[in-house]
Amino acid sequence: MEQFTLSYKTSPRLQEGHPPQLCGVVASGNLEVLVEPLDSADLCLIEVNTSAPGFRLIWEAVLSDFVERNRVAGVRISINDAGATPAVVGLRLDQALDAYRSAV
Amino acid sequence: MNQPSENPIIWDTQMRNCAGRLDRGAAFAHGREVSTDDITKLLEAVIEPGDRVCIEGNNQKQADFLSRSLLKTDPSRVRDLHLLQSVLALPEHLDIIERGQVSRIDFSFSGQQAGRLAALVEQGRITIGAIHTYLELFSRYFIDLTPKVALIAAQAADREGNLYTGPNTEDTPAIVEATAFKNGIVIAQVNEVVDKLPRVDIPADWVSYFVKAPTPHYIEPLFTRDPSHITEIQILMAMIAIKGLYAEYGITRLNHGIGFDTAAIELLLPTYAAELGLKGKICTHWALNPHPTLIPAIEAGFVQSVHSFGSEVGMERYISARPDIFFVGRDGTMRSNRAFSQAAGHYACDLFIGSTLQIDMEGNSSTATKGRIAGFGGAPNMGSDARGRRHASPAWLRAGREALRNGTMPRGRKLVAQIVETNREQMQPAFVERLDAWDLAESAGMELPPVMIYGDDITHIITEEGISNLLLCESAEEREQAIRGVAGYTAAGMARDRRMVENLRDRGIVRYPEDLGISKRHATRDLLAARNIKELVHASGGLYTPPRQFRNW
Amino acid sequence: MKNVKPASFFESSARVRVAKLVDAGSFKEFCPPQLRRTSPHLARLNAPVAFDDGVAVGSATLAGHKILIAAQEGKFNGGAVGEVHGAKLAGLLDRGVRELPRAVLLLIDSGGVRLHEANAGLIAISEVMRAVLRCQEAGVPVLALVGGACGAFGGMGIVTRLCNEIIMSEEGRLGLSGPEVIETVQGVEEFDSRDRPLVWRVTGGKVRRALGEATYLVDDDICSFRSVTAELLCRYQTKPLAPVDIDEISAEHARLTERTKRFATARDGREIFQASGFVDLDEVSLLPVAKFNQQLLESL
Amino acid sequence: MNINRLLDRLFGSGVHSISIEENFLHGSAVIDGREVAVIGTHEHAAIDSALALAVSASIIGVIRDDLSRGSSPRPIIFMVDTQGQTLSRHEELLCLNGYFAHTAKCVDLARRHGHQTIALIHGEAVSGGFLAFGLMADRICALPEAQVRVMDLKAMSRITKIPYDRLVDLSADSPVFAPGAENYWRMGGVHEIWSDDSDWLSCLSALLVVADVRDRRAILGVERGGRQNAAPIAELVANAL
Repeated sequence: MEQFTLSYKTSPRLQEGHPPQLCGVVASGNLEVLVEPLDSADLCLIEVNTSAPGFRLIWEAVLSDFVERNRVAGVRISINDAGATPAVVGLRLDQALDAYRSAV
Repeated sequence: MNQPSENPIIWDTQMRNCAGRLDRGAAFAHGREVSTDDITKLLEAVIEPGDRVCIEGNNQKQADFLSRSLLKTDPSRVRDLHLLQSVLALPEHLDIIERGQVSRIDFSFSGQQAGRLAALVEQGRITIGAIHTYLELFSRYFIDLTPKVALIAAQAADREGNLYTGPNTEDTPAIVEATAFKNGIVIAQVNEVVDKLPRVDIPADWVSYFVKAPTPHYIEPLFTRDPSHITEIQILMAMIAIKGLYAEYGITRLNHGIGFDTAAIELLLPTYAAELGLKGKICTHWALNPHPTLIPAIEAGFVQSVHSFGSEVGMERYISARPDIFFVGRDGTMRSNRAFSQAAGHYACDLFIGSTLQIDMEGNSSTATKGRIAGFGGAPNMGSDARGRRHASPAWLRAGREALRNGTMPRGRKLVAQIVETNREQMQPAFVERLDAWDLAESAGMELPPVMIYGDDITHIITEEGISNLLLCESAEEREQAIRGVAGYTAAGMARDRRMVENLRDRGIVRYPEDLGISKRHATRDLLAARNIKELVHASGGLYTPPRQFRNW
Repeated sequence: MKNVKPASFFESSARVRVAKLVDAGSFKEFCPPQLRRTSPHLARLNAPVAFDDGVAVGSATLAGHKILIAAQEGKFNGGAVGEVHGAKLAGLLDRGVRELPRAVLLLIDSGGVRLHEANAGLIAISEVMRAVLRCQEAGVPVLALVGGACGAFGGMGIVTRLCNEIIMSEEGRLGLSGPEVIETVQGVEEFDSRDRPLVWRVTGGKVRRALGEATYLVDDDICSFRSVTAELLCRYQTKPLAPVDIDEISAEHARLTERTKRFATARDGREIFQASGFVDLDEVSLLPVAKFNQQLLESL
Repeated sequence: MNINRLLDRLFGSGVHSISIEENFLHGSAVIDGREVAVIGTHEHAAIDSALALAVSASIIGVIRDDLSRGSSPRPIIFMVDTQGQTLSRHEELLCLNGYFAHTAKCVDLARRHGHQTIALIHGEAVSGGFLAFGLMADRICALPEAQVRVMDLKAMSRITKIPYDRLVDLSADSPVFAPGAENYWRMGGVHEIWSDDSDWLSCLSALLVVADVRDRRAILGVERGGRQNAAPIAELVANAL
């Protein structure tokens, strides 16, 4: 397993009051994404725990594109990954954030 | 004066040679019928050293009993053979080479035996004449690679030796026509000998011998894809293909390669495409094997006609019950024909879409990897512009307009699309700076790297990232960036010039799902018209009978 | 989007199963993912962990009835039971004894004990077994819903059979030892685990219904599971569960003894189907669920 | 230890009447002047539907006898020695798990009728066979030769693809996966381990003094340090607001 945390300074802060959301399943080639509120209003914090070590650069590219694409701050995203491809990671992140935004 | 020549030219040596073989063979046959036990002796009697031999091995149907029988022949008598195979599918095909009875081979596709073949080539135990496309090899049967002996497979023979090939007619007509009319020997293995055939596919006059095989010939269910394995990413790509390509060009006549990517498209027709109002506007006429995943689209009224290269195990009853769609004989079974369907796919279809293992930055694509000589099959013919085509269609004309650069003469253009995930399992990139085909060419001593589809034949690349229209690119540099622009997080993709890709995006050359109005969130398996094999069976009204390995009930 | 099939129980994740089974928005989770009670044992073995350790537990209403519900995630480690996973199940059942809901629903999708923490898993399953029985003693019925890819095997196969009702889809499987295990130990002649039609004829929903092990056979969509469950909850409302007494146990004993005698040599579900009055044995596997249920009813 | 010698040592030579039929045993013994029922298996029995039915029938018999005699419910001693369930297609087809569940319900019925239940592991105690009745008892004790496990480390290594040596290393300070009664004791899954020198008869009579039908194994696991998570998590779920 390889673990790392990335922190992105971004805006705007997502409205508060959303309950945490979990998307996806930890299974071979798949991952789960947990989205929760974060106190720091200008940060998007992403914690990655992956079973496939050695792909940190690709993770950074996928995650910074995700932050760029969605522009949300005040969220903490936690990932348990079992060797998903970047395509699956991107899809799951978008799904999780969608679910988080629409949950009240 | 006209003196008679001392050595008058003899014009019928081949015919005499053939008659000699038939005389020798007569000892082991009753008329055309050979008993199972005598087949090896017959082969030894009629095959001569150096013969060009075609063992019918198609994508699906295999003359497996005759292959095994050839392996029992005396290597001192049956030797130096030159094999002409469309497909090297069976281990026996390679065993014959290993026994030292074959010195040369010309073929189209090797599939499962690709690794073994590469090893034999490296050991210098076999020379490859060339790797062909199907049409190319069939064509050479009539020019300079005519088989002397053809070992073929049919469903049934009558007592005279007329043959019924059943739905898996495949390559048989092309092989037999070339062999029988150039003084060759045609030997058929049949599953049964009957008094009256349902229909005659090959007249007895073209057949030298037939033998009842102890077990029915093997047929591989090569085109069956279990929808339960289709991923959300493949569904997303299928949505992009339908909206960004099929709907855009109004593609009605097409061919799909084999794979889960194209199976996903087939299964999205009755749901996603119908929702977009595309029924009757796309995917009406096909050159395609009877893919089980096409059943829901057929049942939904999307499909008007399907001509097939071969059949597919388990689809027989369904095909017979849908004669408006498939090419079905008066006996009620389908007649496939690989040569005709390949020609149809080349000249009468506006789109080919298929998958590949690697694409380079010029758009060349290949399934070759080091240590495996897999061949091409039909993809290069399907996946290339038919420059001899003259009839117009809206999709063809539009692609032609988009391709027009220099000069003023309007032309049409076939659409050729590759649909791939940017990374395969184990993070193997589909986009590479250099194809493995170069290494393979070097290690196997090939004259050219084995490229499946050349970059200049490709018009579109679809990945989960989006779709690139290469026709619209103005320069080689733009083309390269259009490819990198959909190459995702592969090294090749991350090396893209972001500004240039954004520019291509503004011009509609690179389009991402959001540009097409596709929400990734909707890419779920619930969009599939059938999510597993059982739902396909139900969709067929119980007519589809999947092979055992695809059933879980 | 139109033209979309009803949500398949088999295909859905544990959380989606729960969300679509219960009244919309009524699910309230206990020990939710954000508490991050992941398995320390998987982590020590350098294996991926899940925030819910592969099971979601909580309360909800279903057709207005208050229920407790647990759903195992078959895709995470085969739904296998480890220490945390098992404790969540046991805790939920303990809660049942205290809160007395209309029923506890167990959406079982599990191969049994998780090998990475096998001892903890085995003890946990026996704790779950005892907790199921305590719930029932308190008058709270426990219902098993089985329709996932992992089925209900190993200890979870036993837990399933302790439940008051077993609602299965044809895709579901119920047994003790998985076919792969039997094949590995006893050889492929004993049980060819790759002969999938055979695997389903031995452990699948239809044969389990024909044997009377599953009390209901439903289509593989969450709606069908929901409507049967709702019906059962109404029934328990009118006629509350009485604790099992010795006569009931003896009747079950007689039934099982009779089965052992009747099928003394049977090795294939076809024999069960034949004994259940089905004539075209090749057709049974393709019979739609409603038709299968009707034919079964007629032959009884 | 030979089964007869074992029974003699447990219940006193000549004072018990326990019959042995192949790998099934049942009968009665007297402890401190009080009659107890003895039911169980030996010779590492693989438990099939017939054996599960035999155990169940004996339990039902004990409950019925005491009910009809109007006597106070006898304690039931389960003798556990099982290599696990029988692995066979026939047994699976019949739904062997259903038979095991039935046996477990019988043990539970006995408990509800006031019978104390005690399991003595005198051989192997492996997965499914152990779950059916051994693990259902109020008190679970391991005798010196007891081998308690789900799977050995070699097989586990093969299936989980974790190197065997690593598993051996890790099992030194974690009881959760490696075989052994000691590991089960630390996790609360085994209440007591009896040594060869202890007086087993007095161990037994001590157990019979206080009946406790609560399942406190998770709490024991915390107290003994081998299973720290189960009790707090079960508690969290059971009582969360």
